[in-house]
Amino acid sequence: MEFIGKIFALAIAAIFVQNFVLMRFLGLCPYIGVSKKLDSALGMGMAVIFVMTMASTFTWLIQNFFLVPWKLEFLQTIAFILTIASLVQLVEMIIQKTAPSLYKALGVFLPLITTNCAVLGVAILNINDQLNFIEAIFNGFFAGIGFTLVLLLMAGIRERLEKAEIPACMKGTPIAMIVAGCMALAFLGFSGLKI
Amino acid sequence: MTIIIYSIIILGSLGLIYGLGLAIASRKFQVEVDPKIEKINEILPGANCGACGHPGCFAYAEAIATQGEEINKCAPGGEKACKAIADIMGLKATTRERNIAVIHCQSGGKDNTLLRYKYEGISTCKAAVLVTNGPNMCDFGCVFQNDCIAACNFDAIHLNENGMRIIDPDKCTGCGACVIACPRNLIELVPISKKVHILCSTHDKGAVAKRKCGNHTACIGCGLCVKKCPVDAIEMQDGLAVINYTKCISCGQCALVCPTKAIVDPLAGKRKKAVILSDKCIGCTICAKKCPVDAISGEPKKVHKVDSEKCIGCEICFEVCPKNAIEMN
Amino acid sequence: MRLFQEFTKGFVKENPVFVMALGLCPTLAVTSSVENAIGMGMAATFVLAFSNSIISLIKNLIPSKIRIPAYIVVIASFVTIVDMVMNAYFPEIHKNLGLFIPLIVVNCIILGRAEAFASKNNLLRSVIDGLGMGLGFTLALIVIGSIREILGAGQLLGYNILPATYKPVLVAILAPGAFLVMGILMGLMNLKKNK
Amino acid sequence: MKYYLKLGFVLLIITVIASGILAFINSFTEPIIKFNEQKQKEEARREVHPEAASFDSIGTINNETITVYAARAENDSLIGYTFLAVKYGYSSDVKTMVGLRSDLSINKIKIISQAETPGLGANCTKPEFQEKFSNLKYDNLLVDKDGGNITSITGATITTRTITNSIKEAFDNLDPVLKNTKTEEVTE
Repeated sequence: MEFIGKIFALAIAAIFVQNFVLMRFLGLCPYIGVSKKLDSALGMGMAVIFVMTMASTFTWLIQNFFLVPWKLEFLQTIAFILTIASLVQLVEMIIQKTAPSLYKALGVFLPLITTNCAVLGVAILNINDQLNFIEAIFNGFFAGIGFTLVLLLMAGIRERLEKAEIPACMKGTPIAMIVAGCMALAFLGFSGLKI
Repeated sequence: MTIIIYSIIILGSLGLIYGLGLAIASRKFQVEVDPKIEKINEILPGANCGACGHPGCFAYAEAIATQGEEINKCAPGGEKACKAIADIMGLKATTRERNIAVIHCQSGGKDNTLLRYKYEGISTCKAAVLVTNGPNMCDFGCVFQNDCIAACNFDAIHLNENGMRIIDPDKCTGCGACVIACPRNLIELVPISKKVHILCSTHDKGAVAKRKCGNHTACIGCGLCVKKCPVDAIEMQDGLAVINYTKCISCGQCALVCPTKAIVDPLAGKRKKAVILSDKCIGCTICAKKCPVDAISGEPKKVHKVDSEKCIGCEICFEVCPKNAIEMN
Repeated sequence: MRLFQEFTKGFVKENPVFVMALGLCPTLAVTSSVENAIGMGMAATFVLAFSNSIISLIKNLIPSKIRIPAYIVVIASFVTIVDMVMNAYFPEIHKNLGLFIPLIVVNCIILGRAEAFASKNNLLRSVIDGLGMGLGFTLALIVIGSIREILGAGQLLGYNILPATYKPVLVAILAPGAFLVMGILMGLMNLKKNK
Repeated sequence: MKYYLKLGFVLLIITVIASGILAFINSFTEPIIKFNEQKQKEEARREVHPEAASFDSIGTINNETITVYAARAENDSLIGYTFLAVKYGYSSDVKTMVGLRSDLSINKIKIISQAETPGLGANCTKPEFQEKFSNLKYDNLLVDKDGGNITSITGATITTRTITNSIKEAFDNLDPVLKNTKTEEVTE
């Protein structure tokens, strides 16, 4: 039972309390870039969840079976990002071959994910917080959901913003930043929450 | 020292595994994408505007390479793209004239629209038209909420000081986004060489139309232009004169006779008259046959002459003359 | 002189942060104080300049299929060097920047400049461009950092410059403040450009 | 086949060169980093026990999470104990270095690392708050809200309670470790 509690605590932390986009400032470039339309945001969200979960799994294995036994922690950054880049390129090829229709909806986002700070961020955080293997996978998964949740909220708001009366100089990214600021204020309310 | 060796072994093996993995994967998961599609896709501007009728450039490229789609349908790409695709596909590039958008309405500005009520709802034409069929008196006129400007992703439509929508011919790529966006279907894609347009779309009866139009330039369906047109390019459709641009030679005669100035001819008065150069003319009589107003006279094999009163400056003879013996001045 | 223009274009005209909206993750996260901002800016400039130069040298040796992993290994090694040096010689700044030094690897500016610029130009041009972009990035960080530090803590570089009666606007230091300050700055930048 | 080797080989070379350089530089910076960490810990301990000359670890408690050090003056007489208490506060782990006198009353405490909300929880690093804990005994380690006499920082009760509890938790099972030092003292 205690295990489920820990996972639930991880979920609340990754999605609300320490949301990856609004509180930890990770994954902002795609967050501002892709959130113009709801369907592209959903596509990006799914791709990010998938890649984050895979990345958390592989990077945890590499850290604890390759780097730690030979005391090569300083290689952590290079090993992780190499894994993530190759993983994304591999996933892109597999999806392009096996599910062309999914690739059409998702394809354009995959190369974008390699430069997404959130993926590498969650990989490193899994190690810094000394999570075990199962927790690392769940943390990656919930971080992805947190990212997607905020991305969808943002896409919804920005679609309505198109019709709103905004001064010319604020159109586009500036107003997106202000909206993100308000959302961050709202998420600040969660920070006292502790399971 | 051992740390350096360990790190080289570990990272080296990681690099090797990923290198081999990607190489094998790229071979095994080789998707036979026709290289032609990729090359064509690179040439297309990538605006995904849909002017070619396909959802996005990649789909159009695929259609060209696999279903033998026409290669000149890319409006934003224009001739440049068309020629490049032709080289790839090995076809002859049939150049097609560039289209630009024309708004068939002269009201819709601040001081040339009669309003039934002051509209303060959602500022889009689609919404305005839903409310008692638009705020302006004329049921066919422009509701001036600028959906066309919002739709244009080439920034070709701007508002002038009176709030009228002006289309910039250089920027307009004829992608047709505004045609779809206008709920009143006022916008039509017209070849750029055709200058004369009927800028009204009302099907109301003459007197009613004139009264409702803020600009008083409504088409009252009198039919004078139909009779006057030398090439019969205008026809009456349910009380509204409509130009058939394939026949139209932009001679501007219709604009002269239109009683309410519904037809606008930007070249009025600026047209030049045709003059036949006696030394070059070989009397082949092609110009005489082609002239819509029979302004050219002369026997075969003899030097021909142009009657400058009759000549309407449509430049057809100038274009067809094989010896370019005709000058416009 | 063309090269000088190449160098200064990164400052205002093509400022990576304000104009191109790249590298937002570190920009918002690290600018809670000017000292951290300078630290991150210098680290990023170092990595940018060196990785651009190396990439422009080896660009034609690498087959296109593994272009991204190869570039990433080069960038990651420079980032690890910076991480180690900073950890050894500037421990407090390293502690403040914390997670965001390894994240320089996935910083959109660096991979973006490497892909877009360094892989197409010779050594000198790409180093100049790297330095220009890096300093432009640092400039932006310092601007945002100073605003947030003055508003949020009434201090600049640790010295309080505002009278003690000034009640610091705490939100400027927190996450929402970063978004709002960034949004307003981008708006002003557009205003200046449109005029 | 050649295509596979070419790709794999190129990546291999790059990673080998990169890792070689990194390992080489690491051999320089590693000792310095270790030294810095050690020095920082040493300083923190010296701060809570200014008069102590040396510290030697005498055991670990709370299933090895906290190591307890005995603070000894020059003549090796026992002055007190120090340990590092860690607990998750409002939004981050709060690490507190605690210095106890030999009669188990708190000599001084010092917050070493925290990332609580700036301006609220973060004020716990201020000396006037840390002095409140000086010469408190185990039983009056209670925050004012829970009936104790430690006045919590304005707007940061959670942080204050975390620090207090982290010290209290260490106290609870300090006895087994102290026992063997006591006996050691007796045997001396």
